[in-house]
Amino acid sequence: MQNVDAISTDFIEPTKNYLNNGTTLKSWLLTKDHKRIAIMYLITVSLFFLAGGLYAATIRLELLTPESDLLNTQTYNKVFTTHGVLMIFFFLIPAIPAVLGNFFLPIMIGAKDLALPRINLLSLYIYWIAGLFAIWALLQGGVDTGWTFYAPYSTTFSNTYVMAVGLAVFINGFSSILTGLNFIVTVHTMRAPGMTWFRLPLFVWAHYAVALVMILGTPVIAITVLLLALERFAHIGIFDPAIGGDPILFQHMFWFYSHPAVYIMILPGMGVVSELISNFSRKKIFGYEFIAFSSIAIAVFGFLVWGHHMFVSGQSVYAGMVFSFLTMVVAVPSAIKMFNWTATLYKGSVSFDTPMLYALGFMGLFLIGGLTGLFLGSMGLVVHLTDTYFVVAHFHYVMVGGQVIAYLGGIHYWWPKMTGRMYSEFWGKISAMLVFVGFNLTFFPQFILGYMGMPRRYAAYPPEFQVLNIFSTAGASVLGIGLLLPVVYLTHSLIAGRRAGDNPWMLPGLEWRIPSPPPTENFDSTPVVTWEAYEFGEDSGLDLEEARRRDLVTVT
Amino acid sequence: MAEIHKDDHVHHMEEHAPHIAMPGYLGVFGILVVGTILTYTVALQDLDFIFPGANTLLALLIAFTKMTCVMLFFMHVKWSPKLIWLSAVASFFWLAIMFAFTMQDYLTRGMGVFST
Amino acid sequence: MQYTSWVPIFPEQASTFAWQVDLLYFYLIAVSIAFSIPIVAAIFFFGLKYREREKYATPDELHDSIVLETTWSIIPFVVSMTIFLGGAYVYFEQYTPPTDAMEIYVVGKQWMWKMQHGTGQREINELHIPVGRKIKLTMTTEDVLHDFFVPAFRTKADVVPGRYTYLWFEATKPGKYHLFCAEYCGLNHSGMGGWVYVMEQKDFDNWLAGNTSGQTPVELGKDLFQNKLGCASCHAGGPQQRGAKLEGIYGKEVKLVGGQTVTADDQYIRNSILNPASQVVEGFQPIMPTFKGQVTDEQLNGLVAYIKSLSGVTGTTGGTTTSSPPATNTATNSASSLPSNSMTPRRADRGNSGPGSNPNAPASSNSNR
Amino acid sequence: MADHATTYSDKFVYHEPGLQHQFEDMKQQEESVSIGMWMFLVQEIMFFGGLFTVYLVFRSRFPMAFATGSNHLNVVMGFVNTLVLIVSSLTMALTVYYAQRNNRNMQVIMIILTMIFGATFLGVKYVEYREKYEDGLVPVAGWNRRAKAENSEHASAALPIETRVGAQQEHKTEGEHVYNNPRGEFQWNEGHHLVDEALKEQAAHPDRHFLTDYEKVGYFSNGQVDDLKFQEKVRSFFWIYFAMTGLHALHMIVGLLLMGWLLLKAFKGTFSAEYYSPVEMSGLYWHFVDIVWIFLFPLLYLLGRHFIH
Repeated sequence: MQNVDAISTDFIEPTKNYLNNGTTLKSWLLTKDHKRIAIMYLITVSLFFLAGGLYAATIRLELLTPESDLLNTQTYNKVFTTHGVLMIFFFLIPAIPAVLGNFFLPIMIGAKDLALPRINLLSLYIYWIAGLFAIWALLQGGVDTGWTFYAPYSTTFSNTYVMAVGLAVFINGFSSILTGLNFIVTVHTMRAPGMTWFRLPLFVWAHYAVALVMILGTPVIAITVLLLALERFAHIGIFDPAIGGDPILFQHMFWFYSHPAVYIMILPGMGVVSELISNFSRKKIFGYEFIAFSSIAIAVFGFLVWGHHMFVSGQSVYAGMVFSFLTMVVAVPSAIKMFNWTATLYKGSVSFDTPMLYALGFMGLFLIGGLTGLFLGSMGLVVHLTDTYFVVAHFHYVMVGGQVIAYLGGIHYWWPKMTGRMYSEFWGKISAMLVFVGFNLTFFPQFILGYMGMPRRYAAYPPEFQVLNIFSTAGASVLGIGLLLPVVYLTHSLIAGRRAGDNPWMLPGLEWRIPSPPPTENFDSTPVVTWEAYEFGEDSGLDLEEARRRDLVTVT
Repeated sequence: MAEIHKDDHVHHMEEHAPHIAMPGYLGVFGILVVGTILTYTVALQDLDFIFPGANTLLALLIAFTKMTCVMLFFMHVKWSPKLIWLSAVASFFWLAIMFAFTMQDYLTRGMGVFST
Repeated sequence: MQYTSWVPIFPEQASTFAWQVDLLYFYLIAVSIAFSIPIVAAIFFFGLKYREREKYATPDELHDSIVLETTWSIIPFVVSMTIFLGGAYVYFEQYTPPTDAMEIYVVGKQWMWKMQHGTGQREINELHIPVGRKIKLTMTTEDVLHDFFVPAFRTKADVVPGRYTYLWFEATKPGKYHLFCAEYCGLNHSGMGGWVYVMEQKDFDNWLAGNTSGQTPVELGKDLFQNKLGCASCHAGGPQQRGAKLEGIYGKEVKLVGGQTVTADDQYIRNSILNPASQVVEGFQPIMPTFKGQVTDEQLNGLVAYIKSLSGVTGTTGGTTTSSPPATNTATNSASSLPSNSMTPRRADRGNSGPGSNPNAPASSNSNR
Repeated sequence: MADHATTYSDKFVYHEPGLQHQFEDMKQQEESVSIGMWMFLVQEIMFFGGLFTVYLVFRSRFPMAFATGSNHLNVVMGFVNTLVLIVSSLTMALTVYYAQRNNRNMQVIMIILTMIFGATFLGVKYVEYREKYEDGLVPVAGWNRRAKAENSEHASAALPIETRVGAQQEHKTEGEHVYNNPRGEFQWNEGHHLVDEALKEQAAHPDRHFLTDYEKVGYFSNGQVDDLKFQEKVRSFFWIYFAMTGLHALHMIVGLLLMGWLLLKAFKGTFSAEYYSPVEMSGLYWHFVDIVWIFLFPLLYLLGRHFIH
C-alpha cells in the first residue's frame, strides 16, 4: 500500500485505460467495469433527454397560440405525458446517479469498482429493457394520462397504452433500486484505508442519501403501478370508484414514492454542486457535516410530506395540516445547504471555469425553485396555485434548474477525467450562460401565468395568456440552443480536444490522482487516504509548483 | 483495508464460527410451531370483551414474536453487524410511516364541518 | 377578466378571500426577496472580491461556526412556520363552508360542467350567481376526477367520483370570470371550462325569472313520475296498486318486509329508486325494476323533490324573490333538496368518502360508457 | 497498471474460491454480499408493504366484509401451509449450518428437503385456489364461468360490479332465471350473517359501535343490508387475498429456482466453511418469504374467526 504520486507530468495517454482495454462490442456489453457501464448510461440517458427535449419543444410550439392548432388535444395530451414520463423516469432519475455516480463514486472512495459489478450491469440492462418497452408503447400510440397516471382516468377511461407504459415504469424501478443498493453496499464496504465517513466527498454523501430513497421508495411505486395495471386488466376495485375502489388511495401510494423521487432528482445535483463550489474556490467547503447531514435529513423527511401534492384532492383537512407542517420543516435543510455554499466562496480563490458557472447558475435557479416550493407548501396559497403553471414553473426550476444544470456542470467538471480530453472553454462558458438566460426566459413567465390561473396540461388556453406564453416559447428556443451546444463541442473535443492531463485543475479529490482516462481498475494499488476532504493545503500532497511549470509547457 | 474496517468486522469474525448448535435451531423451530398453534387457537376465542380488535392485536403480537425468532436465529441477525440490525429496523419504521401517514388521512376524514 | 394592460400579470380579486390569498402571496414574495437578495449579492460580491488572483492559490481554510449554522437553521424555520400558520388559516377559511350558503349542485362530466340551481335553472359551463351572497357548491362527477377552479375567486377543489366534495365562495365584484377544470381529465380537458357570471342581486333575480326554461326539480320530478318513467302506473296510490302509495310518505316511519321500520328520508327514496329490491315496504312484492343507470343526478333530485312535495315539503330558491315557484323559503334549509345533505354532515362526509357509498355516480358512469 | 491489476486479482482467484476482482479479501466480499442482500430484503419489505397498506385501508373500513370473506378461506390448509413453511425454514437454516461444517451430504439432503416442503406449500396453495375457483370466488369478471352450478343461482347478483361492458348486458339478462354463471361473475352466496349479528349486538348495546362509519353506509340501503354492496366489499377482500398470496407464491417459485441452483453447487461441493455465502444469502431470502407468510396467515385466514359461534 503506497501513496499514489499526485500528478503525472507526461502527456502520453496511459498505455491501458478503461476505454482502450478491449474495443469489441462484446467487451462493452459484457463489461463489469463501472466506468464503461456509466458511459453506456451516459449515452442512453442523453438520447432520452434529447427525445424528451423534442417533446418539450413541441409543447412550447403548440402553446404559441391560444388554440390547439399545431396539435389536436389528443396528440397534445400524449405529447406532454410522454415528455413527463421520458424526462422523469428515464432521464432525471438515472441521470446523475447512474452516470456520474456510477463513474466516480467508487473512484472517490478509492475502490476498484462498485461492490456488485454484475448487479450494476444488470441494472443497466433492466433500464434498457424498460426504455425499449416505453419506446415501443409510444410508437404504438403512446399514453395520455399524464405522468401521474391518476385513477380512475388511467384505470378505466383512457384507451391508450397505459399498461405498457406502466410496466415500463415498473421495470425501470428495479434498475434504480439495484443502483441504490449497489451504492449503499459500496460506501459501506469499499472505502479505501483512511477514507473515513467524514473524509467522504459530499458527492458520495448525497448519493448515499439518494440510494436510501431509491431502496425505500421505489418498491412502492412498483407495486402501485402493478395494481394499476391489474385494475385496468381485471377491474380489481382497488382504485376504480365505480367498483368500490378509492382513487385517493392511488394518489397516496403514488406520491409516497413520487415525492421522495423528487429528492432523487435533486440530491445528486446538490452533491455535484458541493464538489464544484468547494473545488473551484479551492477551499474546504464550509460546514461539511451540516451539508452531509442535511442530505440525509432531506432523504428522511422527504418521506413524510407527500400529502402536499393532495391539498385539494379531497384529502382530510387535518392530514393536510400535518403534511404542510412537515413540508415547511423539510425546507430548512435545503436552506442550510444554500447558506453553506455561499459561505464557501468567502475568502476563497474563485475561478470561473465552465463547471463553476454551472454551479453558480444552479445556486441562483435552485434558490428560486426552493423558495417557490414554500409557496406550494403553504396550504391557503396552494389551493389557488396547484394544478396551474405555477407548479409547472416551480418543478422545472428544481428539476431543470437543479438536476439538469448540475448534471451539465458535473459532465463538464469530469469530462477531462472521463475522456482525457479538454473541451473548448470558450464554448463551454457561452453555453452555460445561454442555458441560464434561456431557462429563466422560459420558466419565469410561467410563474405569472400560474398565478393568473392558467391551468396546466391545457392544449388551448384563453387569449389573455398568450403574451407570456410567447415569451416562454421564445426563451425555450434560447434554452434549446444552450443545451445543444455541449453536444457539439463535447463530441468535437473527443477528436480534437487537447489532452487534459491527469489533474488539469490541481484538485485534491482521489479521482484527480489517477491517470485520465482511468485504468480499468482505477488504482494500480489501493490508495491510502491521509488527507481530509477538500484539503488544498500542504497535507493534500499536490505538487502545485510542478503544475505551474506544466502549464507553462502546455500553453498553446 | 482490514485495519480500517476493523470496527465493521468485529461481529463478522464470529460469522465463520457456527452460531448456534443443533439444539438451538430445534428450539427456535419449536417456538415457531407453538406460536403457530397458539395463533390459531386464540383466533377462535372471542377476545372483544377485553377491547375491540384484541384478537387482531394478539395475532400480530404472536406474528412479530415468530418473525423476531426467525430473524435473530435463522437469519443470524443476532450475530450480524449493527448495520444489519439498522436496516431491519429501518424497513419496518418506513412501513410504519406509510401506514400511519396514509391512515391519518382516512381516519380524520369525518372530522370538521368540511371534510371532503 | 377584461384586461386593459397589454400584458396582464394579475388576476381579478372577486371573492371574499381573494385578498387573503393575495396577502399570503405578497408575504411569500417578500420573504423570497428577503432571502434571495442577500444570497445573490453575497455570491456576486465574494465571487468578484475573492476571484482567483494566483493560479492554484490555497487560501487558508475557514473553520465551521456552530453559531452561524444554528442561526441560519433557526431563522428559516421560524419564517417557514409563519408561512405555515398563515396558509393553514386561509385554508380553513376556504374549506369551511358557512351554514347559510345558497346551494348549487354541480356535476362534472367529460368534458362539461353541469350546474343546477335550487330553483331548477340548469346551466352548462356557465354559472350565474349573485354578488355578496355565500355560495356553496356540492359537487360530484360521473366519470373521472375533475377540479372546479375559478382563479378570480382564488379557490378550487377536486371533484371525485363516488363521493361529494364541496366548495364555497362569496363573490364581491360583478363580472364575468373564467371557470376552469384544473384536474387533468382526458381528451378535451382544456375545453372543459366556462364562465362564472357574478351579478347584482336584482339582475340575478331577473335572470332567474327570465330564465324559465329550466323546470324546478319538483316539475321535473313530476314529469318523470307521471310520463317519462311511468312510476305513476304503480305508485299512483289507491287500494289495489302494485306499488306503495307515496303521498305524505316523506319523513314518516315506513314498515318494511322483515319487520324493521325506516324513516323515509331522501336517502331512502333515492335508494328505493336505485336498488328497489333492497328495502321493500311491508305488503308489497319486490317487483320494482332498478333505475340505476337510467336516471341522472338531476332526474333523481327531481324525483326526490317531487315525492317530497307530495308530502308538502318544498325545495328552495336561490333568489330572494318569490318569482320562481314553488319555493319561497331562504337558502338556509335548501340543503334538504340535495340528497347529499339529507344526512347529518358527519355521516354524509364519512359515508360519501367510502368507496361506492354513493351508488349513483358509478351507475351513471356505467350508463355513460 | 491494468496488467498489474489483473494479476493482482488473479492471485486471489486461485487461492480463495469465488473471490471477485474488486475485493481485497473474502471478508470484504462476504460483508458486501450480505449487506447487499439485506438491502434487497428491505426493498422487498416495502414492495409487500404497498399491498399491506391497501389491506389496512380496506379492512379498517369494512372489517365485517373482510371477516366474512376470511371465514370462507380454508383455515386448515392455511395452518398446514404455515407449518410446512416453518419446517422448510428449519431445513434451510440447517443447510447453512451444515455448510459451515463442510458437510456436503447433509447440505444436499437439507436443500432437497427444503425444496420438497416448498413444493408442498405451492401444491396446497394450488388446491386452495382451485376451491375458490369452483366456488366462483375469483374476483375477475369472466373467470368464474365454470363455477359449480349450485353456487351460481344468484350469479346475476354480481351484475352491478361487472365491467362497464357487462353493465349494458344487465337488462338483457334481467328477469330470466340464471342457472350458471354466463358472464363468469364473482359471486358471493354465503350471505352476511356477521353483519346481522353485529346489528343485533348494536341493538343490545346501543352505546358501543359494532360497525364502522364506512360500513354503516357501505353495506346498507336504508336499514337493510344490500347484498350487492356487501358483495362488492367481500370481492375486494378476495382481491387482496389473491394479490397477497399470489405475490407470495411467486416469491416461493423464485425461491425454488434458487434452491435448484444451490443444489447443483452444493452437489459439486462448492461450499465450505470458508465459502458459503451463496447458501447464507439464499437462506435469507427463503426466511424472508417465510416471514411474509407468518403475517399473511393471521391477517388473511384468521381474522374474525372468533365471530363464528
